[in-house]
Amino acid sequence: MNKPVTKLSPKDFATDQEVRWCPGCGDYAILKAVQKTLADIEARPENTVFVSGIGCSSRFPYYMATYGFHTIHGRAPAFATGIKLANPNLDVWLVTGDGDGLSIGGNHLLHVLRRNVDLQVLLFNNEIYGLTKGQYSPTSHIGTRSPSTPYGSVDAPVSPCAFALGAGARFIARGIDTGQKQLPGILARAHAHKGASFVEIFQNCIVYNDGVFNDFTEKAAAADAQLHVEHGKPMIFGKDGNKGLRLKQDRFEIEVVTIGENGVTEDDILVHDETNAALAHLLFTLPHPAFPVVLGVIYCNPAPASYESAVHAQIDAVKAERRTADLKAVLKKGRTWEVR
Amino acid sequence: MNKPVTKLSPKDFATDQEVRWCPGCGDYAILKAVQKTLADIEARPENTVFVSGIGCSSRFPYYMATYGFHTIHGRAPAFATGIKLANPNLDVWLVTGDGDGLSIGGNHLLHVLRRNVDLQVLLFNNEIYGLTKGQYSPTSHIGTRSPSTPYGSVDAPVSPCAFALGAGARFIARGIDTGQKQLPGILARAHAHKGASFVEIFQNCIVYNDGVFNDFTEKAAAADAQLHVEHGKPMIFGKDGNKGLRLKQDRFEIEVVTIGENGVTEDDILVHDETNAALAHLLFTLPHPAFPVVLGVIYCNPAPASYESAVHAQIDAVKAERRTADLKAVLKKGRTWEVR
Amino acid sequence: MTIPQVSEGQAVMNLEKAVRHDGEMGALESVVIRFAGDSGDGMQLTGSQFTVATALEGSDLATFPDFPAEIRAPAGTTFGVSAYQINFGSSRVLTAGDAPDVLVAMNPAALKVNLGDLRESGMVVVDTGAFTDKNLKKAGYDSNPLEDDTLAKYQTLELNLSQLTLESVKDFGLSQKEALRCKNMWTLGLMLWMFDRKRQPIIEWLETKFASRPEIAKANIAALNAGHAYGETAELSGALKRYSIGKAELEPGIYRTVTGGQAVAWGLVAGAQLAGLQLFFGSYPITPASPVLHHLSGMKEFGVITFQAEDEIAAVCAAIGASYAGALGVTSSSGPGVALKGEALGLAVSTELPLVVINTQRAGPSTGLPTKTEQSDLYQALFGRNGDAPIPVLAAATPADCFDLAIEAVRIATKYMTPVILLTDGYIANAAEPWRLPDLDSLEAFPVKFTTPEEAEGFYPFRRDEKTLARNWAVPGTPGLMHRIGGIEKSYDTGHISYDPANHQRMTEVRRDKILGIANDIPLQTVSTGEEKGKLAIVGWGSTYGAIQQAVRKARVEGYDVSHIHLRHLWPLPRNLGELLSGFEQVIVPEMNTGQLVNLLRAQYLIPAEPVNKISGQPFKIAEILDVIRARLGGAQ
Amino acid sequence: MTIPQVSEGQAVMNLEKAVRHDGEMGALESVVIRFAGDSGDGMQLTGSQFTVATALEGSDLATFPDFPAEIRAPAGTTFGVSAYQINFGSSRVLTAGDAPDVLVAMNPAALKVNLGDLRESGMVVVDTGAFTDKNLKKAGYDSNPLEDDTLAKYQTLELNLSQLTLESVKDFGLSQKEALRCKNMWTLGLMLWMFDRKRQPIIEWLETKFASRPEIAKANIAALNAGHAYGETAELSGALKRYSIGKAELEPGIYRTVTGGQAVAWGLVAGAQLAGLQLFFGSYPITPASPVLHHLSGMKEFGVITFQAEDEIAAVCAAIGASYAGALGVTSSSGPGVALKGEALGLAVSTELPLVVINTQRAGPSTGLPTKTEQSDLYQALFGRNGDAPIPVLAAATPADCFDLAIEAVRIATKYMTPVILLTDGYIANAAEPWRLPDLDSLEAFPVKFTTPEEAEGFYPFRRDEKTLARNWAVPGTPGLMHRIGGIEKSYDTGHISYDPANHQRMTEVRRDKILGIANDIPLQTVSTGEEKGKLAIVGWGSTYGAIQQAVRKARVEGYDVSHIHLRHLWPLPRNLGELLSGFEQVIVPEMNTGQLVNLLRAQYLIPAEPVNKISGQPFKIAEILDVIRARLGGAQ
Ligand SMILES: Cc1ncc(C[n+]2csc(CCOP(=O)(O)OP(=O)(O)O)c2C)c(N)n1
Ligand SMILES: Cc1ncc(C[n+]2csc(CCOP(=O)(O)OP(=O)(O)O)c2C)c(N)n1
Ligand code: SF4
Ligand code: SF4
Ligand SMILES: [Mg+2]
Ligand SMILES: [Mg+2]
Repeated sequence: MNKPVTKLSPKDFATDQEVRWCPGCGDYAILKAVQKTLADIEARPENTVFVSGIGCSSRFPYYMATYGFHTIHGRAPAFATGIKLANPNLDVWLVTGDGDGLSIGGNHLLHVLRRNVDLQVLLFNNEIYGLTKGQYSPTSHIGTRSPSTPYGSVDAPVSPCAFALGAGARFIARGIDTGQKQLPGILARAHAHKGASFVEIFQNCIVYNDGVFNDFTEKAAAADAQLHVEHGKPMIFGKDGNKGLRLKQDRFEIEVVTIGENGVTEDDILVHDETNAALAHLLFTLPHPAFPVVLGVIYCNPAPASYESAVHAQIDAVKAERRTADLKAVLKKGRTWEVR
Repeated sequence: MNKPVTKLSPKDFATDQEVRWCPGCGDYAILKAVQKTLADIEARPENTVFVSGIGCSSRFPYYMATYGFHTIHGRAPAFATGIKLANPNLDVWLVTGDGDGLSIGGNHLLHVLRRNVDLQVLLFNNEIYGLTKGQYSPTSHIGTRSPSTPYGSVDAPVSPCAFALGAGARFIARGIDTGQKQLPGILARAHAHKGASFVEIFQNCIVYNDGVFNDFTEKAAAADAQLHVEHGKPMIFGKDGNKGLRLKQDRFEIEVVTIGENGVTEDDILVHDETNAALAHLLFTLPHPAFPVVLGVIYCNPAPASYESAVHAQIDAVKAERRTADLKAVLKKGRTWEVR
Repeated sequence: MTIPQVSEGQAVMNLEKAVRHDGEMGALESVVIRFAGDSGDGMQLTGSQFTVATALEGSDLATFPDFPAEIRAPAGTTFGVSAYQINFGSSRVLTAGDAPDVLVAMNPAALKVNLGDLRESGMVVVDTGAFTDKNLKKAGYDSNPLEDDTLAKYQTLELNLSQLTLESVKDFGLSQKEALRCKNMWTLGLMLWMFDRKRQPIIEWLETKFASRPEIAKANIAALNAGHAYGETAELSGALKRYSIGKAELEPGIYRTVTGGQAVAWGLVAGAQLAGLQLFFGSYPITPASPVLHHLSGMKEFGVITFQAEDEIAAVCAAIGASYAGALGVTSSSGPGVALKGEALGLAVSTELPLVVINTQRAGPSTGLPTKTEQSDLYQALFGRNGDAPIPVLAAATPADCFDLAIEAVRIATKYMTPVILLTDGYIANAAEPWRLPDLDSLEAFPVKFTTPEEAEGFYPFRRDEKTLARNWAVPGTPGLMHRIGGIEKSYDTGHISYDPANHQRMTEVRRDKILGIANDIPLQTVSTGEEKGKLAIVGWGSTYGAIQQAVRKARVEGYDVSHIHLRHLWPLPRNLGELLSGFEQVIVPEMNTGQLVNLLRAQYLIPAEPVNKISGQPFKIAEILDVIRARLGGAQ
Repeated sequence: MTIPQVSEGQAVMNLEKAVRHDGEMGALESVVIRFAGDSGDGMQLTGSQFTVATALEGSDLATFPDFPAEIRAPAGTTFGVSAYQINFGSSRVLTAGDAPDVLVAMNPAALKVNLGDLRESGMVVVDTGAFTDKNLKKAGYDSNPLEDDTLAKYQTLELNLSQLTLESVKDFGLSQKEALRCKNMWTLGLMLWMFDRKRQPIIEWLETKFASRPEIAKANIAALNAGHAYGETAELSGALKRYSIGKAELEPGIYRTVTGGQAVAWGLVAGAQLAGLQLFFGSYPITPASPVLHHLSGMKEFGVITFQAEDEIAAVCAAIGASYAGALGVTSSSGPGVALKGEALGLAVSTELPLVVINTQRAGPSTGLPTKTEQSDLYQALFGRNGDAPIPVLAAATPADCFDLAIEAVRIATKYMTPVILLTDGYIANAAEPWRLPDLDSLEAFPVKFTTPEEAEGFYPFRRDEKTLARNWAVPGTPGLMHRIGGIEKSYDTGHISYDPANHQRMTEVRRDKILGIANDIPLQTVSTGEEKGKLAIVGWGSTYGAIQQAVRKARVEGYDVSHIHLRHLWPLPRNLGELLSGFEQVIVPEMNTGQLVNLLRAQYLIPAEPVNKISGQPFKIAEILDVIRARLGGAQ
C-alpha cells in the first residue's frame, strides 16, 4: 500500500470543501505548493496525515484530500507526536501559524523539534493573528499597531528559525508563499529529511497585515533582498549576481561584499555549509535590510535516528530479548502464595 | 527606601525556615552564592522578590529572607512578568529547574526572554527531575536510565543556553553550583544587565543523578575541561594555560589548539566577544569532551529598553498626552442622547 | 432617480399587519429588522449605524450581531453570511426580537440562511443585482427564489441595489469595487427613511471615519441620501409606506449604546478606581472575548496595563503575579481558554489573592462554534478545578449589567482576597443596548488597605480579618513584611508550609466559609417580574434575561401566574433564594446548555426544578419561553 | 547478644490488653503496626518487607505508606518522618487500621509525630541511641520523652537499636554509615519474631537486591537474624512475648500483594489486549501518579509505548493523537495536572475518540499536599471542562479494584468512542493489599473493529452505531476513508463542519445521550453490606471503601440498621441507584472532600443526602464512620 498505484496529480490532493480563507490570502499559494509537492513526491493520500492547531493557517487540513486533524490551539506538535508514535508508517505534516506555533504552542514546538520526531512542520508566518482579527503576534516587529496594541507593540519578536535551531531542530528552511518555484523543492527536501523538519513560510495576510514582507518579497526588490542558499555553493545574490557574504578577517562575523569591487572575487565568498549550526544562527538573524533575507534549506544536519524510530527500536529490542509478553507471568512475578 | 540603611551580610538573606533539600545537594551551594551576591550588590530584602515554579530547585524562595512566591510548575516566568509589570521597582529573581523551566515551562521561558523583562532567571540544571524522584528531563543525555526510562532515554536533550539564545535572550551565562568563586560574580553581572538575564547553573543531584557533571566539574579534570570566558580576552584554558580556541581558516568554525605547538601563539587565539550571537551559539553547543565546557558570561548584548520599562514609558506617554483620565468623559464619548 | 420597482402583485408594503401598533396609522410599537449579507457587505456596520440613529431617536432597542467564524469567507457562500438584527420600539425592548419583521438580504445566500426566521407576511428587501446564476448556485438554490413561490408568503421589495448604488456615486470617480462598497449605505438610507430616523449622525460618522479619504466619505453619503430619496419617491408613488416609532419611556438621564465588551472594560476601570488599585489586565485573544482586551488596550491614560500573554495560562499567572505585587489582576477569555486557567485559579484560591476572571462564553464543547453564544461554562466556573477550590461566580444579564457586575467582581475579589469569575457570553459581548450612564460619583468606593510596615509586629501573611475571613495583603516593597507564599498548604497560625492533617482540614474549611460568608454581603434575591410566590417561577441567569422577562410579562398579561427570578450571583447563592423558590409550585430553569444551574439549585435546595434547554448557539426566543409557560400552566387563567 | 533492656516499671509486653484475640493465649485476631523513622531510615522498605512476610503467612492485610514531600528531608526533623502502617489479621482486614497497636519509632521526631495515634496502652519500640539532645531538639522536645511521663500510658520497649545493629554487623567491614543502615533490618527481625513471620523471604530478597554487593547483603541478613534472636532471648528472660496471628479465610487462589499503581498499569495492559489495541501511554511525572508511568515503562515487551511528555497537555494530546491513529490512548496524572487537560478532553469529547484518563488524586487545592490523599477531584472529573462535555467517570475502591476498573475504562472508551476518567487516589496508589490473581483467560474480550476500506461506500466519520450511538473509527492508513476531523461542531449527517443551529442542538444531545446510555451497559448498583432498604445508607466512592465497610459491619453487629453502598460508576450513575437510595430513611455520604458526590446525588435524585467530610489528607478511620452511624441512629438497637 506504500507504492503508488497510479501517479496522482496536485488536484488529487484537493478536497471538495469550500476554501474559507479571505480572497487574496497567501495561504492559497501555500496550499497549491503543498499539493504540488505531494504529487511530486508521490505521496499516498491514505498514508498522509495533516495535523494543525487553530488559526487561519490551521484550517489547512480541510483542504487536503488526505487524513486530517484540526486540533486545538498550539498543541498540534503533541498530537502529531502521538500519531507518529502510534503509527510510524504515516507521513505526518504539521501546519501551524506564528501564533499557534510560537505563542501558545512554543513549548510543544520546542519539544517536537528536539525529540526529532520524523515529520514536517510548516509554520505560516504572517506576523499577525489572522483568525482572531488581527492582534499582534510573537513575530510582529516592535511598533506593530493592532487591536491589542493601539499604541504599537513594545516586545521584541522572536525569529522562528533561530528558535527552531535553539530547540535543536536538525532541518530548518525558509520560503515565501508566492515562491511557487522554490517552495515545492524545499518542501520535498523537508519531507526527505528523516527527523523533524522545520519550514518557515512568509505568508501575506491581506486583511490584517498586508504587505508586511513587501520590502523583500516584491518583485522589484526581491533579487537584492533575497539570498537563496544551496549547500556547497557560494552565498551570492543580487540582481546582477555580484553580491555575496564574506567571512570577516579573524572575527566570527560576516559582511556583504560586491564581487568585482575592492578586489573581491567569487572565491572570497563564503560557501554555504548547511551542516554548520553557528552559521545557520547567523543567517537566520541577519539584520534586514543591511543584509538579505536568507531563503532555502539553511540548516540540515540529520541525527542518527528519529524519535519514533528509536522508540520502536527499543520496544522491538525488548520484545526480541524477552521473547514472550505474558501478563500472567508478570502478575506472578515476585512473591505469590496460594490459598486453598 | 531604595538605599541600603546598613550593609547587609549574606546571613541577613537567610530565613529561619529549615532547608529541605537532601544533604549534599548542590542547591545548598547555589543558595550560598546567591545570598553572597545579594549582600555584594547591596540588595534590599523588601525590594527583592524570588519567584519559582515547582521542583527541588523551586523551593529556593523559602530560604531567602526577601519576598517570595513559590508558584506552580513551569509558570514562574509568567508570574514574574506580572510582578515586574505591576511594580518595576522590584528586583525580581526567578529560580527554576531543567524540568520546570524547559519541560512544562519552556514556552513561558521563551517569552520572558524574548520580551526582555528585566529580571534574572537562574536555571538549576541537574539533568533530572529531583522532586518527583528521578525521572529523566529534557536536558538528560540520551541513554539516561530513570524510573520512566528503564531501558534508557532516546530523545535528544536541549541545550538550555542555546535555547535561550534562540528565544532571543540578551544575557546568557553559565556556572557551576560549587563554583563559589565565579558564581557570585556571574550573578552580579546578571543583575546589572537591564533586561532578562539567563544563567544556567550545573547542579549536582546527589540522590538521582550524582556525578553527572563530574567529567568537567571534578577538581582533577576542571582546568582542562572548563573554559571561563571573558569579554575581550582570548579564549585560553587548560591546567597549563596553553590551550585555546582558534578560528579555522575560511570556515565559520573553530578548533582547539595548543599555544606553543605547531607555531600557535596567543595571538592566534580567538578573542571572546560577548556581543556575538553566532559565536555564543557555537560556544553553547561545543561537543564535550572534544571541546571544553564554556563558563562565565558568554553572551551579553543589551537591548535599548527592557519590556516593563517600555510598557510603562508608553503608558506615561499616553498619560502625558491625554493629561486627564476621566472615565465620565470616556463613557460620554461617541453618541449620547438625553432622556428627560 | 429610478422609479420603485415593487414586485408584481404586491400592494403597498404593510408592516402593521402583524406588528403591534399604537393606533395611529403607520405608527408601530416596535419593529425587528435583520440586515443580512456577505461578510464583505458591511452588514455589521450597517446594523450598528442604524442602531445609533435609532437610539438617538429615543427608541428602546436591543441588537444581535451574528457573524461567521471566517474572517472573509468566500463571497456568496451561506457560511459567509453575516447578519445584524435590531429590535426597537416605544415600549421596553429586552431582546433582539424573535422574528424579524423586515429582512434585508443582500444576496441569495443571505436570503437562504435568514428567510426561515422572518415572521409571516414580513417584508423582504433584496438586491436583485446579486441574484446572479453564480450566486444562486453558491447559495444552493436550484431555482431563483425571486421567480418561484419561495417569497409568496412575504411582502417583497426587489431592488437592484447594486445598480442604484453605482448610479448614486458615479460622480466620485471610484473604482467599480469601491463604488459597490457603498451599497450598504444606500440600503441604510432607505431603511432610515422607512423608519423615520435621521441621517445626520451617520453622515457625521462617515465624515470622521473617512476623514483621510474624503471622496469615499462623499460617495457613501451620496449613497445614503440616494437610498433615502428613493423611499420618498416611492412613497409619493404609493408603493412604499413610512412608519413612525414613538419614543420609549426611559428613565431620564444621558444615554448611549453599549456592548457587553465595552461595559466590562469600563466596569473594570471603574472598579479599580473604587478600590484604589492599578488595573493589570492579562489576556490572550479569543473570540468572542477579545473586545475586552481591545477596549482596555486603548485606555492607557488610566494607567491600565494590558498584557497580551503568550497563552491563557501565562495571562492568568501574570495577573496573579500582578495582584501579588499589589495591582488588581484581571484575566479574560472564553471557554477553551478558561479551561487552561484551572490550575492557576487553584493557586489564587490557595494563596488567597484577589483576581477577576471574565469568561465570555461561546458554544462548546472544544472549539465548538466560536462566534455563537451559549451558557455552558457554568459548571466549569463552579467546579472546574482540582481540590476543594471554591470561587465566587457572577453572571451578567445584559450588556449594561456587565458594568455593574465588573465592579461587583472587583469589590468581592479585593474585600475577600479571592478570585472571582464573571460570566458573560458571546451574545451579551457583541449586542448593543441603550445604557443610561451611571453617576460615577455616587458609586461607593471600597479602597484596599495594604498591610503597613507599622503592622509588622506579629504579622503573618495568612492572618485573617475576623469578619470577612480575608487574609491581609502585604505587598512586596513594604519593609518589614517580607514573607513567602505558595500553593502548598499553609499553617493557619503562621502561614508557613504545614503538612499537619488537622491544619489542612481547618484551612480547607476556612477557605470554604470565607466564600460562603459572601452571601451575607450581597443583595437578597428579588423577583424581576411577578409575585414572590405562586404557581411557576422561571429562574434564569445571564443573557436569557430579556427573553424570559418578556415572556413572563406577556404570560402575565395573558393571565398566567408566573414569576421571573434572575440570578446574578451564582456562587454563593443569595441567602434567601431557597426560601423564595420554595414558594413556587413549579420551578423551571431555561438555560442555553444541557442543564447546569438547574442541578445546582436541585442540589442546594432539593426542589424539583426542571430544565429547559436550548443548545443551538442562538439566544432563546420569547416565544420559546412563552410556550413553556403555557404548556406548564395549561390554558390561560 | 545483649540482654533486653525493657524499660523500668514495665511488665511483660502485653499486646492483648486492647487487641481482639481469639481465645488462645498470645494469639491475636489482628494487629496494627506502624514503622516510623527518618526518611533515610528505610521505613518504607521495612514496612513493605514486613508486608510480604505477613502476606506469605496467609494473613489478610492492608497497608498505608505515609511519606514526606521532601526527597530527603534533613535528618531528625518532624517533617522528614516517614511512616508505613500495616494492619494484618486472621479476619477480613480492609483498612490499614485506625490506631496502631505497635509503634516503632526510630528517632524522637518519629515518636513526636506518631505517638498521638497509638492506641491506649499500645506498645512503643524506640531506638534509645537516637534520642540524643540534638535529635530531641530537632523534634521539638523540651525534655526527653523517655524520661518524663510522655510514655506513661504505653508499654515501652527501649532498645539501643543503633548499638545493637552495629554489634551485629561488625564482622562485615562496613563503614559506620553503612553499618547503621542495617538498623531497619534489625528492627524488622525483631518484629518478625514478635509476630511469628518467616525471615526466609526477606533473606532471599536481600540477596537479590544486593547481589552486586554481597557484604551488604550479608550484613543486612545478620542484622535481621540478630533482631530475631534478640526476641527469642528476651522471651526466655520473660521480658517479651510472642504473638501468633492465624491465617485469614480467603477465597482459594494464587495471591500476591498489589498497589493501586501496579494494578492500574496491569489493568491497562490487560484492557488493551482485550480490545486488541496497542497501548499508548502519555504522561508527565507527578506525585502520586508517577508509579503508573514507571510500571508501564518497564513493560515494553507488551508493545506498550510510554511517552514522557513535556507537560500534561502534551501528554493528553499525544494520547488523543495516538487514539486517532488507532492505538489506545491513555493519560495519567494527579489533580493539578488533570486541571491542565480540560481543554484537550473537550476535543476528545467533540471528536469522539477513545481515551482513558487516570487521576490519582492528592490533597488540594493547587499544589496542596502532594503526598497526602484526598477525593476532591470528583467535581473536576464530572464538570471541569468548557461546554457541555459529558465524560464517564469511574472510581476504584481498593488497590485491586484498580485492575478491574482500568479494564472497564478501556471497554467503555472503545465501545462508546469516548474519553473515560478513572479516579484513584494517593492512598490507593501506594497502599498494598493481597490480591487474588484474576483468571486472565476468563476475561471477556471486546475487540475493536476499525472501519474497513470495504465500508468506504457512504462512509463518513460521524456515522453512528444505532445502539451505542458510538461513531465509527476509521484510522489513517486505511485506503478510501480519508477524512478530516476537529473540534468545531460537525454535521450529524456528513461529519463536515456545521454552523447550523439545529445541528448543534442535535449533536450536543447525541453526545449527552450516548454517555447516558452507558447506564444500560454497567451493573446495577448493589449493596456491599446490609439490607436493600432501611434506616440508614452510607454511600461511598473510592478509597473510603474499607473504612465504611468495616464501620458498617461493626455497626450491624452492634445492631444498627445500616447499609453500605459503594459506587464505582460515578457517571453515568447505575440506573437503579435512585430507587435504591429512596429505600433508606437517611443517606450519608462520607467523602474526603467538602462534599462533592453528595451534591451529585442530591441533584439527581432530590434526596436529602448529607455529607460527612474529612479533609485532613488522611484516610477515614473506621471509628469516625462508626461514630457517625451511632450518632445518626441513636443508641444501639
Ligand atoms: C485555547 C485557545 N486560545 C485562543 C484561541 C483563539 N485563537 C484562535 S487562532 C489564534 C491565533 C492564530 O494566529 P496564527 O497561529 O498566527 O494563525 P493565523 O490566523 O495568523 O494563520 C487565536 C489566539 C483558541 N482558539 N483557543
Ligand atoms: C502541573 C504539575 N505537573 C507536575 C508536577 C510534578 N512535578 C513537580 S517538580 C517536577 C519536576 C521538577 O524538575 P526540575 O524542575 O528539574 O526540578 P528539580 O527537582 O530537579 O530541582 C514535576 C514533574 C507538578 N507539581 N505540577
Ligand atoms: S485573515 Fe489574513 S491570514 Fe486569515 S484568511 Fe484572511 S488574509 Fe488569510
Ligand atoms: S532530590 Fe536531588 S535535587 Fe532534589 S534536594 Fe535531593 S539532591 Fe537536591
Ligand atoms: Mg499568524
Ligand atoms: Mg532538575
